[in-house]
Amino acid sequence: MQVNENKEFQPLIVAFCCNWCSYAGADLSGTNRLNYPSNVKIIRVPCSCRVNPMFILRAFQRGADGVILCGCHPGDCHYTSGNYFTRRRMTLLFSMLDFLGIERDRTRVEWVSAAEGAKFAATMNEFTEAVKKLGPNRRLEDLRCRKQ
Amino acid sequence: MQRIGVFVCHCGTNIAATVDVKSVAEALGHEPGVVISQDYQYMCSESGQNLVKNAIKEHNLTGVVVCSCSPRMHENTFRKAAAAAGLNPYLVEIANIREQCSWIHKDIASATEKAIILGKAAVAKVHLNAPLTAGESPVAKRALVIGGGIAGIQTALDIAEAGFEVDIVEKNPTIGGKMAQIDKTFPTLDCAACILTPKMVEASQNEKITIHSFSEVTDVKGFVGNFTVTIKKKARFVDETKCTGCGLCTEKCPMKKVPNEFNMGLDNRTAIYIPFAQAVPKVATIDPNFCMMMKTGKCGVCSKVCSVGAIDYKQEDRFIEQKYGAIVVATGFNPIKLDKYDEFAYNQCPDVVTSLELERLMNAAGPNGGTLLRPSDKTHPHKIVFVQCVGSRCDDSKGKPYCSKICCMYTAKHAMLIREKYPDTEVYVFYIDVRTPGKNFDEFYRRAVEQYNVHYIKGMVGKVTPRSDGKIDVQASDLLANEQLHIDADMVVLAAAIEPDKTARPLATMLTTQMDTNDFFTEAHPKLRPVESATAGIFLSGACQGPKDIPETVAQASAAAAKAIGLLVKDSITCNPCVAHSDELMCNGCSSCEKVCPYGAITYIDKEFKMPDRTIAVRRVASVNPAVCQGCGACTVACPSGAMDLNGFSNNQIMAEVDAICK
Amino acid sequence: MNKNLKEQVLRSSGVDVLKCMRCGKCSGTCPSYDEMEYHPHQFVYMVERGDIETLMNSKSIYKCLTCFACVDRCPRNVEPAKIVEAVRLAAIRQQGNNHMNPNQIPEMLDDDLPQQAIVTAFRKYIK
Amino acid sequence: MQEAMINRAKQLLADGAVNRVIGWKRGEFAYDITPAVFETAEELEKEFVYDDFTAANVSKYLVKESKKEGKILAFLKPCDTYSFNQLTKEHRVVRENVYIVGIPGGPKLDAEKIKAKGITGILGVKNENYTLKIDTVYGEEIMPFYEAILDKCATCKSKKHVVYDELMGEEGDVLDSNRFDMVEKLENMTAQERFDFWRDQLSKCIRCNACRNVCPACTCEKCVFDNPNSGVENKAPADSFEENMFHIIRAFHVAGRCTDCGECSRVCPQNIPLHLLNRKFIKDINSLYGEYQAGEDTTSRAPLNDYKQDDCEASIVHERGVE
Repeated sequence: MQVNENKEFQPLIVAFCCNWCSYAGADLSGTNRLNYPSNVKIIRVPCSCRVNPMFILRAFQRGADGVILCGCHPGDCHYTSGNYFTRRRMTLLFSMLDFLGIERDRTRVEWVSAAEGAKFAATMNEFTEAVKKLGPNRRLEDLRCRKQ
Repeated sequence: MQRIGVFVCHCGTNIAATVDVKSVAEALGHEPGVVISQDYQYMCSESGQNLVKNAIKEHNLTGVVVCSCSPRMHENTFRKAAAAAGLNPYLVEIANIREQCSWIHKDIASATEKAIILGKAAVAKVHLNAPLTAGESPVAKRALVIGGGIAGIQTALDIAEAGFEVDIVEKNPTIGGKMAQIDKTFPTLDCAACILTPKMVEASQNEKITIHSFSEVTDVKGFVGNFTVTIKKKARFVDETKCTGCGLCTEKCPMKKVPNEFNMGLDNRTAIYIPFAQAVPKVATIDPNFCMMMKTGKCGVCSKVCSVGAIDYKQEDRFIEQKYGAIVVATGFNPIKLDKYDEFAYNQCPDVVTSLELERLMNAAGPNGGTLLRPSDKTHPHKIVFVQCVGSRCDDSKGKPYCSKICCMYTAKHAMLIREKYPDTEVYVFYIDVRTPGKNFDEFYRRAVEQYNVHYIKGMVGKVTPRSDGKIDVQASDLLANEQLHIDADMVVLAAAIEPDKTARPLATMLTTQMDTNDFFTEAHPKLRPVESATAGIFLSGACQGPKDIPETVAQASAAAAKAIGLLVKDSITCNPCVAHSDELMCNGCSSCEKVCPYGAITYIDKEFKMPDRTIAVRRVASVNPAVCQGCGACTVACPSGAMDLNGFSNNQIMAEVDAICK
Repeated sequence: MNKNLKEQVLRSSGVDVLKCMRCGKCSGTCPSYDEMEYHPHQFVYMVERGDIETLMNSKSIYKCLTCFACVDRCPRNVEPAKIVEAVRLAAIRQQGNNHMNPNQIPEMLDDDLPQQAIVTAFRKYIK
Repeated sequence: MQEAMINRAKQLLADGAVNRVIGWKRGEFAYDITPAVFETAEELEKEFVYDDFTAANVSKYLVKESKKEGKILAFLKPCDTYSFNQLTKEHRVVRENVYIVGIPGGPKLDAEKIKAKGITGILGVKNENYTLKIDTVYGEEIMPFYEAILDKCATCKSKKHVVYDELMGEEGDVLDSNRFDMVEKLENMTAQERFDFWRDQLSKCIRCNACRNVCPACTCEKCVFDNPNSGVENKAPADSFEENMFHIIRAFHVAGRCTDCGECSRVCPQNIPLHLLNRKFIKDINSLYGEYQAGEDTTSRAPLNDYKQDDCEASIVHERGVE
């Protein structure tokens, strides 16, 4: 990442958060001043089921080191069933990425409710640590997109 | 050519203390298409909004990015401001640099850098925003109230008063809820039945109100203004339309050993029963678990004595479907089970009771006809110990982490009533804190101490041991005297914590509303929208949202009713324009999108297309009903060709954000 | 107030004294209450205040039976018994000498003394 | 077989039951058999071919053909019927406009495997007791029949026709195939080994789009990768797009819809085992969400358009197999 180029490796994390639960959970962790690394960048989507596998691959291609998808807990989806579809899609996609030899810790799905600000921060800290251990994403990166 | 304005908010020091707002504005000013980039103290203030409005007019902006607090906070504010200045409100994007940046990071350099990146992502997205116009959808002029306690009754009465049809769904045979079980109410000590039962009757007689007692909501479909709800009318084996509530059947029923839930199991009822004298509807119900006729096929006494022929042993559950514009949840609370608190001997000793049981023991319609007697030997207790906070404010697995709010007051009430009626009785109250915020509440508690000589002891009971002589040894600490006490009590009353009703969780799932970790419904905003859920058209009334006493419950019930009425008076509501739409030229008509749509918003039509070779081809293509679509986006991913896309969160927009963040 | 001592007690006990809501249930439940100069809830509060030396010099630290009733019943999961144990440990460590010496044992033995009491005594008095 | 098929086709044309026939004809070489539409008995007599090289799945052609005027006769092998059913389910073909004659399937031959033996100038083949007699411009050559069959036929999943109007020859059964063996073998490698394997394979991709164009599940009116408005348009193999996006998304788009007909690998000029990606999805779906065979029927819900409340969490990927 760009901030501490000379210091230790800081992974770039893209977090897709559903508007109703996880984005609100992220807001709550802000309201409660719970820290997590600034390399985590959140993209708001209406529901986790809006996240197309293409977005995830695109993020990796452009240099993200980890992608995490957050949605309402199963059964609590604002749209009733969106996260159930997400769960199947992401299970299969992550399994495929694993099959292609991509480090499995670079991807994750986590259910974070609007009340779980603490969980959101903890999840982001944990995930960042896990990705940090893996080092920079090289396997899915498009080298031409690399920053100079 | 895009002309984008960027507005960076300081939010006082909330943002400006950790994010260098000037450099954010400076950096975003260099982004492609950005023609003006400014920072300001409070962008959401009137002068801040004017700044945005003026810039839109002055620079003829085609898009606006506000770097400020969460879009959940002020997206609407800025959209309205843009609309007022003549810019389509959906050309506004918010970069969340407060909740997701300044509040979580301490280092100014990295927080500023992140704020710039978030701003860039918003700019990249706004480049691709399209002006959207909201459609309208009609509102069904009928409300559903789930739960028939005082909250539900009050809400229903208020909505009916405004002239709208209301249905109350109550799972028990009668409405009335917990308040019907309560003896007196604090801080005025008037009798609960005297103020509740007239309201119950009013509800039953109001022609706008339909009461579905002994019923449950089993399915909810649709969305604000257009809910379709399935209600299960459980078989009560008595024809509601015929039963006159004369009660002869309940007198004659030979099965008289059924624990009476209305009296907290402190006495018995018959297998066919009317919960209490003022029940509404006053209709008998057969409990099939105990009815001899239902279990063995031999008896039928009730059927024989019923002069109107209302008994129907073959009755089955019925399902009715109804359309509603608004739904009010009023599912209420229950005291927690005390099985896990061995130290209070609740399961070992009948003279250790919960406060709600004490209400019944003291109630004129209760098991002892209003005389306070020990359940074990029916003698008059001379020393009564009250224990506060049993299961409330607990950080362990046994109890609840929150304060149950009502216990301090009702314990003072109980103590006072006992001292009033039986001046020879000594009353001890063990408290951790006495919490009496409320009009005339502290005065009430002080009266218990000063006028009625109730012994309030700061400390907690550690152990309750029933003794062989019938007394109960209460071991407790007196923190102010710094000593350990042993009281030989005749009765111990536990102020059990309250929890949301168990039906609330599955209901929340059906309604797609959020709950907190304690299963209380979450309000849309803790301060500004306390009676609305985050799901449009679903309102919250009473203790389902959090512990509440009666005055508060009634106030909130009326507030929820006002919100529901505000919705029902509209003939139509503005829809969310961020809905899916399908590009017919690319649509395969494969039905994948239809399969994942939770609202049935997608249908297929056969459409003629002019082909390049001038022939006409008919193809099956998807068509989205924008009034029904809620904009989740499930279809967009199910669609392999990318024909299905979502307004406001299009593939290109999200991809642009990804690119901006990863650059 | 001795900050290092407080740190040490908090660390070795693993207890978060700030969770205490001062209900006194620990003292209400304590079977050794009358033997003690300072009671379980006071232990928690005094550790929070950093007043640890007073506790260390009190006989109360040896009166706790380690029955864990307070731990079991504390509504806030504060675990007062662990605090008492930690203070006791601090006292012993600081004094640097053991309260009991193996040589003393033979003369202490009598038929009525359960062996487990000696084991417990060693655990308590020797560190 | 070929003779019987031509006769039946002529009969149906003469009856007016159909006005066209989709079958195959010979291309440049003997092993180069491609789908073709015939409208007259003469055309059938002259060009219709059905031999051991006839492997192409014609069901995808019916997407367009079934929308034309009149009824078309289609000869479908067992594996093709699965594809056809799947297309019916997705409303891509008009079932009423197709008269399906089920014909026995493979195993079919892979010309590449014959060439790999150094046999060139192939003019024709004959299977005599599982010895392949190959007639070449240089004379006759011999090789064991089973060494020349297509990979997809070696792991055949079913000899049963799941849809037909009439059947020629004997009906077969769903087979117990070992089609997931290779997927399993890969799963048991380390992540690095898997990565190396797939980089080695996928980097060969020249983006000829043959896999996409032959795939009966890839029937989009316009592919996202061809659409300049999709944001992921990419038409030439200029970077690692194929490895990192194209093949992953293509496999994902057909997940739960792919019938495992194996055409993608058959037509790949670079011999990339693309069917393994699809099979990985099929294997995962079978093990995580219950056995599912796309195309087996026309009513069941595709696994990705369905869910159960107690489905496994995505973290299951982290918990199983080899890191």
